[in-house]
Amino acid sequence: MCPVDQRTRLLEAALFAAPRPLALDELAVLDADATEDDWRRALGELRDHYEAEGHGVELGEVAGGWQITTLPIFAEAIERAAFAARPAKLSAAALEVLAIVAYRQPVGRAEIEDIRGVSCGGVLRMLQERGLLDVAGRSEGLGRPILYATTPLFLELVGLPELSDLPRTDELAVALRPPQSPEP
Amino acid sequence: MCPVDQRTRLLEAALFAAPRPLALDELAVLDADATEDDWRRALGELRDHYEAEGHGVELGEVAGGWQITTLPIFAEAIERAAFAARPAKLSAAALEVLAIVAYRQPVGRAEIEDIRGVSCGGVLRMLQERGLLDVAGRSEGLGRPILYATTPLFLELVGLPELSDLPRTDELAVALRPPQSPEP
Amino acid sequence: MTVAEGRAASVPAGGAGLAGSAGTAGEPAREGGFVVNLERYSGPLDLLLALIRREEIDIWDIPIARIADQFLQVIHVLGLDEAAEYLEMAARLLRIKAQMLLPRRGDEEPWEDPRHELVRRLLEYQQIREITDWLAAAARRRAEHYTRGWIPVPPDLPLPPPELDLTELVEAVERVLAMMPDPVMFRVMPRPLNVEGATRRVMDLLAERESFGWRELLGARPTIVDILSSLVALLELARGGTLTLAQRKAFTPFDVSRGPTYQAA
Repeated sequence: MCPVDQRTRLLEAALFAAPRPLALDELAVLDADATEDDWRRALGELRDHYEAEGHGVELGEVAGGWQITTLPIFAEAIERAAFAARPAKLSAAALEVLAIVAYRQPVGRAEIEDIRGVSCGGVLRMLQERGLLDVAGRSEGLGRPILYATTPLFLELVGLPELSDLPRTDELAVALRPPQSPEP
Repeated sequence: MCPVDQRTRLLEAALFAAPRPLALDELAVLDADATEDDWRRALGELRDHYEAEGHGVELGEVAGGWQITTLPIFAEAIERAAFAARPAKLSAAALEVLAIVAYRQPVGRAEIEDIRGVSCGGVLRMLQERGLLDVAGRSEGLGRPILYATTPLFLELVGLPELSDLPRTDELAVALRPPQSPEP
Repeated sequence: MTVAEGRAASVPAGGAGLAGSAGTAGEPAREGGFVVNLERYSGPLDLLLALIRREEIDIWDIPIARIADQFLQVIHVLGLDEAAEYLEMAARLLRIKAQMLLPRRGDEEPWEDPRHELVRRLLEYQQIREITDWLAAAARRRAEHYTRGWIPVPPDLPLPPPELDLTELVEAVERVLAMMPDPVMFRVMPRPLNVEGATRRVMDLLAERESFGWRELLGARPTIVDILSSLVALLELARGGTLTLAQRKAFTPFDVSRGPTYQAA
């Protein structure tokens, strides 16, 4: 057994939980009784422990701070496994924007925001990045706003041959139309 | 020196790199030569190593997978240092809805509102957006209402390996408890 | 009676959820179109349970008159007496109270306790509260375990296509429609007809002449509103016999003549 010091354990926990490298002077908050030298010693002990015990991680100095990272020799295997993300699900907000575009395309951002009553710039950008929406042109209206439409990938994902195969197109396309100002 | 096995080191690196608990069958991709039993052994070895060597982290089973987390004894110091962001806390209403869905899933909004005696459209939406609930299908009933179920993220939130680890309802004191003195 | 004390004494640990403080125990309910401060109670059943606990009442034998009075008093004090859910519960309590006062009809038929359904709901809700407390405690324990803060960005892999299915999409449409203040399927433009003005014009013309072609009613460039107003005025007057309408020849405009009950204004 080669147990490590209590302060080293706290250091490991803090470095693990922190979303960025931690600088030496930031560690002070963790334990008022410890000096910078104490932390230096703890960092050394943790680094040595990882090396000696054969871990999958190491302690490195990056960007002016300290961070635990996985060993490069395992990078390929981890990359292959691609655990990075769960099969991405669209948020309720994203689905709603997508639904409006699907039934009302081509449609501008203002019109979508009018229907949902909230702004949706971020959602539109995300849906564009995910390849579900694309710019379909510009409206003739004031400022010539960008118009959005769904992509072939969208049809593929919902398993439809054509846009006209969307359920209840007639009814929903009308219902989703925002209130128009009365004709003069 | 108490060196750990090469596969255990790979396991540690993978668990470090993954943004969520990894299930046993997901580990298979890391090393084609290893069986599930091999991975079980590696998981055991890593857990024992963390315990024996005095680390700041531990290996736990949650949401159908395995995950490295910091030890609770260090939570206070990490919280104080504010290195890590905590997800926003849930309201009592949100927890009540989660409790109902956890035990009755798949369950529709009407049933949830019936049990709580208040409407909960907004709460359901929020829980869906936070990924704690998901649409699980539609009921055969009138209007084919949407049915909700809990997600793996819900299990992570409450730190449970499986839904079956929720307390059985007959273990709960169903009868009303006598009045209790106020919490300190 | 202080409501705050009643609440504090009656709700077991965890009632405040993950927040751990009473201030965030509830969230404002906006469902009914107005905002209600529900900080103390997560609903009418919660309030009712709190009253029952405070009074140390046997749940199987609730003194319904007393509890109903207290319920009304509390929702009034808390300003909840406009919230539909609380009012509904108040109405239910008063109905049960009334039913309890009805004389029981001997032993002709078994007496069904009108409180029964309420007790069932209270017990069911109480169980949910216990589970909620359990979940809150579990989440608090879990929150002491930090997961890794820094997750390496995966190498520039193309994002996998998101999960999406048609049912979800249509559900989203339905949510959008529910969200819209007034989903408009057909828009009807209100255009006020000026029947009164048209009637005056008809009467003026009839005062001048016994008979005239109906188009004389209309100006040079009549709008659809003028035409409809005139037609409605003519039909109304014809019904009362003030005038008669006659078409002399097929496909020609009809003539308007004084009718049997015509009286000059």
